[in-house]
Amino acid sequence: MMLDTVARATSTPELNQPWRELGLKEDEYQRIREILGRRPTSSELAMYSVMWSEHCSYKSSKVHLRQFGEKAPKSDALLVGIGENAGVVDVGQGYAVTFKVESHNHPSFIEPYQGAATGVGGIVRDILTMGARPIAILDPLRFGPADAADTKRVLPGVIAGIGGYGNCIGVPTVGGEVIFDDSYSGNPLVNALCVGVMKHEDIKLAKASGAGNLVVLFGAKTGGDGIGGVSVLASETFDDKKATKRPAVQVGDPFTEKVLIECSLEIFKEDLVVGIQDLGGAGLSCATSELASAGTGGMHVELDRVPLRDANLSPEEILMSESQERMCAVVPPEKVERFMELCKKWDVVATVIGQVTSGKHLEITWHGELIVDVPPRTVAHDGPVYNRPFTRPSWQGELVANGAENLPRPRSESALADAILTLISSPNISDKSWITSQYDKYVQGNTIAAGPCDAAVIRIDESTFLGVAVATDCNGRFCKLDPYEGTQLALAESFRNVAVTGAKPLAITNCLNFGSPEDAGVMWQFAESVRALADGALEMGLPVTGGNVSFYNQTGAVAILPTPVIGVLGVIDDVRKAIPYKFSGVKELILLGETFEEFSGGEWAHLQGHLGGLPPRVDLKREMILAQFMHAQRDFISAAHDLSDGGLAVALIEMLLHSQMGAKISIHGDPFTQLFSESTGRILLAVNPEDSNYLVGKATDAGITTTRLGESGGENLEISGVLSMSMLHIREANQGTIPALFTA
Amino acid sequence: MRVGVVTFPGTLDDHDAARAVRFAGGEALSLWHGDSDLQGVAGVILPGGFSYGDYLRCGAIARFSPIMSAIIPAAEKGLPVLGICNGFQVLCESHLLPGALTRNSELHFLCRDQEIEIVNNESAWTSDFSNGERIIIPLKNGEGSFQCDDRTLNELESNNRVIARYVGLNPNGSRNSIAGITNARGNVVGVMPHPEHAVDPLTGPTADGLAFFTSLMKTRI
Amino acid sequence: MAKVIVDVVLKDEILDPQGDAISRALPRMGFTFSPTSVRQGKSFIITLDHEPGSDELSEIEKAAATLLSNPVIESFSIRVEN
Amino acid sequence: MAKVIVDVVLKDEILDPQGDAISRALPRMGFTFSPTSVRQGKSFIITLDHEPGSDELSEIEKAAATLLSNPVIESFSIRVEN
Ligand SMILES: Nc1ncnc2c1ncn2[C@@H]1O[C@H](COP(=O)(O)OP(=O)(O)O)[C@@H](O)[C@H]1O
Ligand SMILES: [Mg+2]
Repeated sequence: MMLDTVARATSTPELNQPWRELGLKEDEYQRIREILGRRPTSSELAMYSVMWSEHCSYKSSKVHLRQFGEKAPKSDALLVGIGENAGVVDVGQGYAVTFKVESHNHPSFIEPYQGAATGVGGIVRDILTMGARPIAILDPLRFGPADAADTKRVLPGVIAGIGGYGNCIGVPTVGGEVIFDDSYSGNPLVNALCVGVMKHEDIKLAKASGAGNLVVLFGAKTGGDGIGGVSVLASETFDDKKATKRPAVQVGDPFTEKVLIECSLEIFKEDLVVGIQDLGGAGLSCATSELASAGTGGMHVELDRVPLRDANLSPEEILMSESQERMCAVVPPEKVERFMELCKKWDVVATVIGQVTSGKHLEITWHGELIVDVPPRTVAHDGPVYNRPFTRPSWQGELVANGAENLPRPRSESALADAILTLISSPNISDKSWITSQYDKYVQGNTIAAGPCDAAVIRIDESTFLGVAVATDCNGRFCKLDPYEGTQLALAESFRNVAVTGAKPLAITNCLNFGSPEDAGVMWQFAESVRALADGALEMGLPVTGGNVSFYNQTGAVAILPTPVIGVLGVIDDVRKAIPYKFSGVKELILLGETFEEFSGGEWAHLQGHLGGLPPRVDLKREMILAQFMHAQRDFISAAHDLSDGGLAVALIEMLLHSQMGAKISIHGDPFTQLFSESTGRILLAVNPEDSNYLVGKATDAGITTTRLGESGGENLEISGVLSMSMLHIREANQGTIPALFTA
Repeated sequence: MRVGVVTFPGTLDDHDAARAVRFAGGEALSLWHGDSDLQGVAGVILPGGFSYGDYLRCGAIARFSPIMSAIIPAAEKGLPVLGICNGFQVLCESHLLPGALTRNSELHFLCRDQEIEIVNNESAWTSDFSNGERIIIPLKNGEGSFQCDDRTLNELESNNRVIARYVGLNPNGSRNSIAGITNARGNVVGVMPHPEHAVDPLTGPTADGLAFFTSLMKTRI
Repeated sequence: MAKVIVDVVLKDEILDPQGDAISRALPRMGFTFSPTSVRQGKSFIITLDHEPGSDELSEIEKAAATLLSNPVIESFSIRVEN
Repeated sequence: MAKVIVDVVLKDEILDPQGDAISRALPRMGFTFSPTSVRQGKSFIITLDHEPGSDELSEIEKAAATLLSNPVIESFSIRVEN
């Protein structure tokens, strides 16, 4: 096939191009022609089409995401904000921490193991790119019903893939979520969050500046991974059905990533790069155009220098390839020799593929012929922006009118006990250690707390005991009932999970998983969700440091529950003071916060097959008061656990199971409400009996409602006048479910 | 006492092993897979991880590295060597220890706090335990099932070369619940669970693993 | 008695990091034969106490296509040994 | 061009949990053929751009015996395909 050079594009302006097959709209194609003043070459068309895709350009979400900047609270902690690969916050003592979540939903549905594995690989490289050592992974996951045949295919593969990659690169997987719901049947969610740590002076940015600096590609060789549709460009004519079939499935090589991490960190330590970018979605197209666009604009790349795994790749395919475990660095010429030495030490393939120029264009040649000549900003940053229509769906009113508060409630001792057993053995609530035990939580030797617990706690300095706490959360049912409240509830819960460790919450990240933006109802959910998060972040004084948007999560016309996963990161000055999740010995159990009749969207209602009504009311100010209290009183709290899915019944049982304890408590008012309500802003504490008066006094001073529940001890859960159940029985019910469903 | 900690590409627990040596009062010296100079260390630790990606078989490619060609003859002459997890696999592949580590019987990676019983406190790496002592340290691997033929198993058992066994449910299908073994001389030890992750209760389940490293400090070479 | 062997290999276009690692290890270990590629596959050795009939073989083929291989990234072939 | 295939199998006396898991899964998935055993092996497909000479084959055999298989638990065989 004839090479489509810039010269050829100029001389054959009317050549028919497969822009539609590549997902471009007619007006988008026309805009490209206007920008270039000619038709694009096939390589340029490939670059624009993929960089202007929803995934890379955020064309439907941009207008909403702007609120994170516009409403941003003043934060001294924010060192690098939205726009870079991941945001960076100051955690003190000269340390900076970066964290971000990303989705790999669709690939994980097609090939669960590799989809999840490469999802982890991708987010870890984003963190590494900032100059940081990756120190923890969290994996918020959503699957179809636990007993569905396809869940048996998807879940074990996803878990093995996350473990297979994370364990092998030596980053502990320490938290996340596993939630089952019908709406995810044909569209599981595989989100991955990574946390990294660095010194302030080691922060790296993705920009190519300084004419004469060299562009170096390093890591794995480039193969035909993930270029699917673009291969039409490599065929004789784009309607030639013989187009080479390229694998849409990317395969991860965690060993190469591990070596890339160590090699990159040594390169950073010697200050050998002026800019760096990982190769993720859209591969070299994205890396070169973003680096150039964020710099001074000029870059020259000799594409034929790219080391290939498959010698038959066309230039268009090389530009598009999503082969994993690759990075692109901008290196001053005098430092390139040392750069290459370090790559050699780690046996990492590294190749100079071009240089920064003083011009304004990104020029790419293939064996000396010019095939790309574009202003890089137009590719990377000035993509289309859509103001998509959004309207509250017509069914929303009916949905919220039908609250779970009206369902018949269990009243008798046996009915309440049954409800408890059903709840704690249900797939969403039941023990997940079959899953978490497939993850290495000990590697790096800094794990203070890892799932199952509210937030993972990781030490970042061995001598000062500085550390961070991280959690992710989202109840998609709450978000369906009210995307605004639901999103703030997710923020509140994630925040509270960090707060119960005694950490000071510092920053927010998010992964917004929604259906099709072309559906006005879904777009409304999205718009409400972003508005809620921006408002909530402002109210709490926490910056949103980055995130990810995943649209088109639906099966046919049916969208998933709106699932804005919110991650919160906090700092702990001394991890030895982190409040644990389990305790030993006899403790007094105290509930902080108020309980209302709030069941809609909750776990109990879900088990009745009910979804309707309004979610619990959220009060972010109260959450902040609770957090301040937890931090201030951490020396007097033996253990703490936040109340969420399944209310007090579940929180209490989880805490007792982990502490291998029973308890004798009493509750006042309607037992069902006390046990199953999912009112937010509540925390269960275990405290030494001699400290309880003091603590209750302090809480009252802070305006926090307290309820003294009773004491731990014994082998039963006794709720006086209500029920008594054996903890052994409870444990069996809680632990049996997941292994029974998923053991091969 | 200077103890070498080997780093292969893909090694993960080298920092933890070095930390454990320091906690035990020793000095940790990093040894690079591509070097063949042992720099006069008094003992060597092969830490856990996925050396060379563990592609092919765990430990198979690491065995042929320059550092192993220095370690193998030194170990045969009595240098104390401790292989943890992947290090144990490398020792088996190098034939310094018999048997092999294969896929866990449950077929997936397993990370948990594991109780083991020290059944031989005469090796260079277990002398600071008492016989029959039960400890809890992390177990984390996908291929930790100790396998060998009956003759080898007999030899190990009758010569008191099993140093530790899993207590309770066998976590991975290892023959005779073997968690660790030693060579005939007692200087080379392989153990599947991770003592280096149990030297500080802040970050591990216990500090029970420390005695592996203090044992070496007391060993007369 | 017969053995039905199902050989499963990664499709050519799928990255095989294990095979690549072996390719790289060979020269380091002093082997001089130089393959254009090394790929790692799996095999399943199914032992039967009789010669398999054509019904059985087609069942095995179905098992190979569903349980034993992952059609998204792998292909398989079947051979019978006596 | 030729392919030299090294087939590696676990020795009979060594436990093969993967093979056992497949044996157990087959009837659950509705397959009716009943093997006396299923064992999982590995294969290495070495592609050469020429017919291998006898020197090369003996080198490959050496690689199979040292690197590609572990004699403690595995045995191997070699076949050549054109
Ligand atoms: N939902 C969101 N909230 C905040 N920032 C977002 C969100 N989605 C994307 N971003 C930001 O937009 C930028 C581009 O994102 P993305 O293209 O996913 O980055 P990358 O290619 O490095 O993964 C990043 O800085 C990212 O943090
Ligand atoms: Mg990035």
